[in-house]
Amino acid sequence: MSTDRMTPTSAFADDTHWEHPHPRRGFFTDTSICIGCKACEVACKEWNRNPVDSDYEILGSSYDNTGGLGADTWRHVAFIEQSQERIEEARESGRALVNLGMPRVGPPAPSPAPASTGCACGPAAPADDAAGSGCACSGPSSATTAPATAGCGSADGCGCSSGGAGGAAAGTAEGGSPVLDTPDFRWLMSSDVCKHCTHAGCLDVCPTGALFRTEFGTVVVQEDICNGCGTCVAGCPFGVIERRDDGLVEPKTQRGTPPMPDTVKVPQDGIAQKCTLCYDRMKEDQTPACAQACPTTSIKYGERETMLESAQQRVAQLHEQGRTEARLYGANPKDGVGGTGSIFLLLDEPEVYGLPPDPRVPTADLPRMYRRAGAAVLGMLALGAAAFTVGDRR
Amino acid sequence: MSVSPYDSYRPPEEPRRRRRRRNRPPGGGAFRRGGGDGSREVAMVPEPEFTSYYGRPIVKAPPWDSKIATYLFLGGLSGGSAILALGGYLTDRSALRRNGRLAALTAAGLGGVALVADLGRPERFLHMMRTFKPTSPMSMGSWVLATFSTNAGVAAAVEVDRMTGERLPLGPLRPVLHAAELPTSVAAGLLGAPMATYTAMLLSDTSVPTWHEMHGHLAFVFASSASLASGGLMMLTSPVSQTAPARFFAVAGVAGELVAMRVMKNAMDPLTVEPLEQGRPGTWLEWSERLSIAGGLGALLGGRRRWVAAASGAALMASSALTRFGVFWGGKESVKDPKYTVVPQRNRLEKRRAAGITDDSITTAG
Amino acid sequence: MSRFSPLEWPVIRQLRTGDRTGRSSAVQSQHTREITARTATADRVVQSICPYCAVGCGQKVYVKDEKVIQIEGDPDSPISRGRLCPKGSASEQLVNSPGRQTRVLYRAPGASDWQPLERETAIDMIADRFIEARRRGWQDADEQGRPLRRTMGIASLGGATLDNEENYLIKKLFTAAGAVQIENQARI
Amino acid sequence: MANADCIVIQGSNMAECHPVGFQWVTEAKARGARVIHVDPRFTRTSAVADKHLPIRAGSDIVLLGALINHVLSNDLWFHDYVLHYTNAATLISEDFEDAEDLDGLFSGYDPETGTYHLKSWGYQTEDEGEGHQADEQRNKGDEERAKAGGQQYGSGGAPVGAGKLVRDETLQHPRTVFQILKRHFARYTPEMVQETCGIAVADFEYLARSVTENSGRDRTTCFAYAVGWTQHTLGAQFIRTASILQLLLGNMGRPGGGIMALRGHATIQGSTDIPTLFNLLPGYLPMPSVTAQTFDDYVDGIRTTTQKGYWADARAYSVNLLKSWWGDAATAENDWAYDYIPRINGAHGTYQTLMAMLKDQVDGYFLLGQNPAVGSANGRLQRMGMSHLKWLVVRDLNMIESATWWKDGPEIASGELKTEDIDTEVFFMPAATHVEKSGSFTQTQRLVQWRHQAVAPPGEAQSELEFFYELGQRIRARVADSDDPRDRPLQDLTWDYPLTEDGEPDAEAVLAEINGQFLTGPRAGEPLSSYTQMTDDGSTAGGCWIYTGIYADGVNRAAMRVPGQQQDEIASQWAWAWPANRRILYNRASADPQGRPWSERKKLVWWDPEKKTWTGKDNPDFPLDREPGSTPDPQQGGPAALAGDDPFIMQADGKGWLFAPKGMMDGPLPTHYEPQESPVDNPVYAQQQNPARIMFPREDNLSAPSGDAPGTDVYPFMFTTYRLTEHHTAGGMSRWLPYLSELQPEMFCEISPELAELKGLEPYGWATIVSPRSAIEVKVLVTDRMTPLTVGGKTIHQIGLPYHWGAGTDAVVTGDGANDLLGITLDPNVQIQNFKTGSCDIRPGRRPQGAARDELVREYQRRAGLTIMTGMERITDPERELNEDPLRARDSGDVAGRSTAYRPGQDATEQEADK
Repeated sequence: MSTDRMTPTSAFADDTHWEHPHPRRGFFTDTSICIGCKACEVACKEWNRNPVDSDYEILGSSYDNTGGLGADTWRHVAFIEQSQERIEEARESGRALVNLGMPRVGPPAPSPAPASTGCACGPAAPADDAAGSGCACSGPSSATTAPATAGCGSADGCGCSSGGAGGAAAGTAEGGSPVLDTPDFRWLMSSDVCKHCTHAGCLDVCPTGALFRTEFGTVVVQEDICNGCGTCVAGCPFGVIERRDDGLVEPKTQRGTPPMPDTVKVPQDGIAQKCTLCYDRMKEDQTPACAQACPTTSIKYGERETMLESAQQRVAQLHEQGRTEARLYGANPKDGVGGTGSIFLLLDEPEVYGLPPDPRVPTADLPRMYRRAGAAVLGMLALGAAAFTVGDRR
Repeated sequence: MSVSPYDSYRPPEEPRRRRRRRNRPPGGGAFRRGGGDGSREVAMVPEPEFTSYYGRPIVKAPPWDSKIATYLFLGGLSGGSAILALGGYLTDRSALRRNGRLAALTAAGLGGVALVADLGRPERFLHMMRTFKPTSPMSMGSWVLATFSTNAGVAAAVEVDRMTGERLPLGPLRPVLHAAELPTSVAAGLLGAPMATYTAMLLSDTSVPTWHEMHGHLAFVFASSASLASGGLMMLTSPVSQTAPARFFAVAGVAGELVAMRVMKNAMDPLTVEPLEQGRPGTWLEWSERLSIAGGLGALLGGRRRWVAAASGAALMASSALTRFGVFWGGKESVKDPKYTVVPQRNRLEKRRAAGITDDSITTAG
Repeated sequence: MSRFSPLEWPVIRQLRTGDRTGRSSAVQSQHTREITARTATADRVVQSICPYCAVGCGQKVYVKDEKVIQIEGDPDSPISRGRLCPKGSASEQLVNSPGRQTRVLYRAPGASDWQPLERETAIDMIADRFIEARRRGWQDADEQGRPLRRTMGIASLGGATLDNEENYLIKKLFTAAGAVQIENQARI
Repeated sequence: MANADCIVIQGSNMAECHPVGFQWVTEAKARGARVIHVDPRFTRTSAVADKHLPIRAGSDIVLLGALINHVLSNDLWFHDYVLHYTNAATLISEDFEDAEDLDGLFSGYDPETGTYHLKSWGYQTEDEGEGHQADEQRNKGDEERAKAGGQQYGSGGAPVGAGKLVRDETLQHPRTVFQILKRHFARYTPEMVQETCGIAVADFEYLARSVTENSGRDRTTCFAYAVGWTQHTLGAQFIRTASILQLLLGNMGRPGGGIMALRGHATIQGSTDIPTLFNLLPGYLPMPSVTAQTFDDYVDGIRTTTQKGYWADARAYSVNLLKSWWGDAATAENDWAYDYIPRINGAHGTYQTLMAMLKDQVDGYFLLGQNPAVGSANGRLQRMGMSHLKWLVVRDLNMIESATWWKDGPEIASGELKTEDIDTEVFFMPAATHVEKSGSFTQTQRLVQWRHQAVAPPGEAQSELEFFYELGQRIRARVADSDDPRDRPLQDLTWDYPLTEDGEPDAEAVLAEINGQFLTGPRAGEPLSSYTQMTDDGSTAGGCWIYTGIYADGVNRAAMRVPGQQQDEIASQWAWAWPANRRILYNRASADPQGRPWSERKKLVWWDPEKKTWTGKDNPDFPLDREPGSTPDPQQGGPAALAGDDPFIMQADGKGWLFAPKGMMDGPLPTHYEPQESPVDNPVYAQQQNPARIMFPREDNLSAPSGDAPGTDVYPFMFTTYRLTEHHTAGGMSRWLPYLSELQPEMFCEISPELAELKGLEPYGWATIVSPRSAIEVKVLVTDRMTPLTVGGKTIHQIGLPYHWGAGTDAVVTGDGANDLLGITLDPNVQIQNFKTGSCDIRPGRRPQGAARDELVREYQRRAGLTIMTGMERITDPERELNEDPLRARDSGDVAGRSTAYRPGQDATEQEADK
């Protein structure tokens, strides 16, 4: 069994077989414009009728009182308060990324076109537009510095070449320098979600086929199949999926009053649960609940290729403004999970947000495990044989 | 938290509905962690510095409890017993054969019950047979367990029939059953080894840091542990006259486990070894090692004396159980602190970068 | 597993189709194949406006079997473009909330708990008390003899979450009855 | 807003309170706009802004005043705009004396009543010569208006004298508004900002640069505010200051400019347009006061026939309202049934009503979707007030605290009240949600949007429309046979509304009545399509003139829903905006005096010289055929008198008011006073607090001393209350929802690490906050987002308190209410209370329970030596401020209102009696 068959390679179609596949869908979560309103959390719970995930107590993590992703919380907004020193470090670590020979953009370009030119893109983009609004502007330099390895046609998608947005926000509007003074303080907010990995650990280790790769390239649990073995929980390198261990789906209250009789009951206790990227809505060509609700288009949804382009343009734009702390997470098809369906733009190291810095799908090591286990099996059998031959003489 | 002089006047609060929320340590800000909480035993490696999200875990532990740890032990015991039963069958050691077969079936049966009981939806245990997934050790293990149990079951049935003087109401099936004795014994014996080791893959094919770090060697540890456990069981249950192969099996297992465990720990990221060496898992593994050495020595030196053999056998079985519990719970401990996830990952990332591989990071500048 | 057909056994499907490793089409269940969004099967969709703040975001209300099954942002709205805040996103729960009251309740003077009351009776009782309070609080003129023609026995607070039409009727009725102490959140 | 080049969000936490509205800020920012957030706390808005300036709560006027000073002294104002579109060149009466001269007071202050005589603030008019005020006649109605608060003027502004105003186009005359403004704000320097607001000079310069660089022909700056401004004793003046700045910079009536009010309730705008307010009738017509005994008096109090603009037709609007309500019973002979309307003779706001309740003067109280036990200031007093009622009707979705205080309120816990002793009857009536009834909401930009009913209300729940319709039916039935004249208004009331299939009154029929119709003539029965069709002869009727046109041609325009994607950015085919579906008010100002757009980039409406009409992207807010250069005779009055460059068509002189000759109760120019409770002395003037603020000195509404007064150290910290994204006001619509409750489950406070250190407060542990009114317990969030400010040489610690929680048992999450800490002090203009600041102490641990809680509060009061007089002085330093005979203007008869506020001596005895 070769690696290639055990775990899909970068070509996404490798672990899928569909008569009529659709282009792969995904999220782009731009945390630089997240306002931490948690509309995504609520919209997600309401649509999926997930139970409340809380003891109704302050958790002691800024405004975050749901803790993290889990069986009941499929979108989770993280809140991180940082001092100036930490911002400098983030900026530095981001610069270090740029300086590596990795997919990268060039150094901040000198201030581009005058701001008054305005920007032709963005404003009227509807909420479900893949590209979202306001993010499609990038400076002229981005075309030449588009990532070489990421597989995005670097030139297209850059419909708007005005650098007005970048220049104005960074320095003074009239062609000032893009050098940023570091604020004393910042409050990071970021909406986390299932990554819908190209190589999905949960999917690989699921014994029943409850987890499957959909025709949209997402990873979904089938509630009628899962028997709650829990293997997937440990299989996920991001700690996303979890077994729901209590009850039905209507939201609980502390008062013990019986729920409204008409509340739909779906018995989903005891099975693994996670974001489905709203598989049901996607089938009807609707936007997932979280992306639909997001007030600032921090959560964008669309074909993954488009998401990737948006993400790359946005990070280039931020770098032009001197905000070198910006970086993408999950955009690289060569990473340990083959790139994620949900791409994030982060403003600090991943572990600050509770994300692993170098996740790796556990099944990547499966061939080796098979070889070693095979050797152990043979060894044990040989030992057994020896016991009754050599050992017998004693 | 009670600092007000008035607190003592408060009536006891109504207990709030408590829901177990896993992985929630008391937090206090996005803190830079300077390592452990001070109560831990001596750290093996310098404590790393990194910023976590309020100290919350990154990966999640599977929702498995001691039932699964028990199964790990029983599966090994069962697989090893089947091998010894096959040997006993082929070399005509009737007690070894009989006890091995019965042990194999009983352990597999109990283990299966433990497995099913641990499911979130036990009534759906048959879904395990729904698909055949090479990427899923649990799927492969289910197939192994099912085939192994069937074969071990037939072999055990023959044994029971024989023990009851062929009084089982088998009717015309008896000849068929007895004809199947050889093929099923061989099959059970051969499947006994994967039965004893696949659980290593089950654990290490996860993102649980300590388990995954073990993936190169855990199979050897578990195979050895299964050998010494089943050898021990036979020493305990069978007359010494027939248990020489079992003693050999056990002693080799002890040696194998000692070596494999050492090698494994050396190959792991040092930080991820920590959960195996502290707390309860650490104690268990320590005792496991002591018991296995004692049992091994007992088998080697006093295996021909019945009571020494029995005591050594029991020690070996206990050692195996402790090994499985130690590894199991050590792994579960390793998800509680994000450092076990983050630091090894950062280390390997740095290592790759140092080696000039810079194009495979999940974090990119564009 | 109830309608088990050997050909539909995923292991066989793995072999029959190209999904050899059993990770996509081969393991999809009938149930999953048939999933649809509940918004797609709603009996009707009604356009509405979010009841929380004054931004006035558009909402689409999905109704099935005379129950609200989903409320989400209305992408047609030029105000909100389909987006909603957490409160707006929770408005389905506001409608179907487990804690919502749907019975008229009455607390008698000195009573320690509620008792149920017929709505018709309640409105009649309120009308009687309204008339009585109006009478008791009536002022014909101020101290200088200038006509006031009003009652100070009745007051009201609220309106910023009510409809314009409702506020109109409230103001109209209270004014005609001579009640002037009418206030709402606009001043709070 | 998306068109702005710079957005200053001040006094609002926009991203948290209006996340969806904030998308336009995000979009403007993506286009390159600079976003600056000025707020005491670093909030989620600050997190995505370009810069956050921490400010001491309540010092906004100093910051804005300094910006005005910066603009004026550096000649950065928009000359063409200011000269033509504002009253900068107008001369003010020579009796006027500024706060500069009187160290904090304006001329005309009456220390006895705590109110101003408005006379000396008037324009100077030509006909009567210098030194005379305009038109005494017009001032008659002022007294009651002052009592009721300036909000009466609504969008109309106040009438000013007619006649030719004296202008000096060179702006050099010392009594021009421009020069007065210059002198008035000279004191507001960057150093004063640092001293008062705690904002560093460099930060102020950044703000000033951002605002001024992004204003002018080509660029616009937008201000956004919310309750952070209104809920102060200076609320209305905060907004005035921003208006002055925006007028000087030419940012009013233009795309991407203006001052945006961000309001917290679905139709809080609608509930003032069609008001459930004591002092207003629909369409901002004032509630008749006792002095306006005849209809003519009433109408003259609203307008002069010769004033410019649309308010000149107030008579027609009033007649139409009366015709709508009393139909055929309203005739020219009986003054259109004007006498059917009750008269007000002072403020009858919710806090005055509360005082009346406490004196057992109110029998019955309706709470309609409102939770004053949690949401109003001094929650304890609110609950105590309700316990004095005979009956209470609570209409809500959930069992709110205001419906259950008699069994689980804090006063029951403390033993102050005993359930069995409370004789209040309580009716809980379940209400219908927004999807269970049809009707319209008016959102913050005056857009009226229709909601269609989706389902029937569950159980016994019903809409307010149905409830009040039925209640009205039954009340009318009970008085049907009465011959008491006081019942005539009820008997003659038009109260026949068609019912829908479900038996509910048809909301659309009510909307049609609001819109109005022709009663006689060839078009009888047809809906009106514009308020210009309204007549004062009884041939038309319409319930709210500003809404006329919403039902034009019998079509419910509020229900128009052409998708936004199919329209331009103005989206005029989505719902309907009053007046006349106009999206940007005063948009004539978006073109220069000659009618050309100020710039291509900021083009909105303009004069089309070919077609001789105003045209553009928006519906022009101006007489369509009025040429830019025309100068009609101002004596004509009404819209006809508007000159071609009078864009502010609702103001009596057609100009934007830099100086408010009328309409404000506490000064024609904004002036900084300290909040009711402040840790510092007013750095700007000797006068400490707003001298015209409305106070309620009571034993249970005590104030902490301010500045250096003894006892200040007992309550050394400031608190400010606010909302969170996850909850809605008093929680009636959020704390019962598990999904929202889990997001912010517990009452907490936000404090700086420095304060935590100082007081030994443990992160996420408990703390008790004590104010002169109450003590509450909260969880502690220690965060760098709170910054201690250095003000007046002192370190000021601010404590942030969300106010969504209340003590009860029914909600999913409960907690102590922050509003219990607040005292009641009101803004004199709009009677909105100060919610934003107060003095307190904070201590570790939970609060005591039961009676011990009150004991703790009293112990603090004793230590601070509080009396009901503390902080209640009107004039801080009479010697410095009242350098002339304070009563000199008294004989003029032009007295601005005698409020229900405290007067020394008198209320003190009342107070005794209360106890």
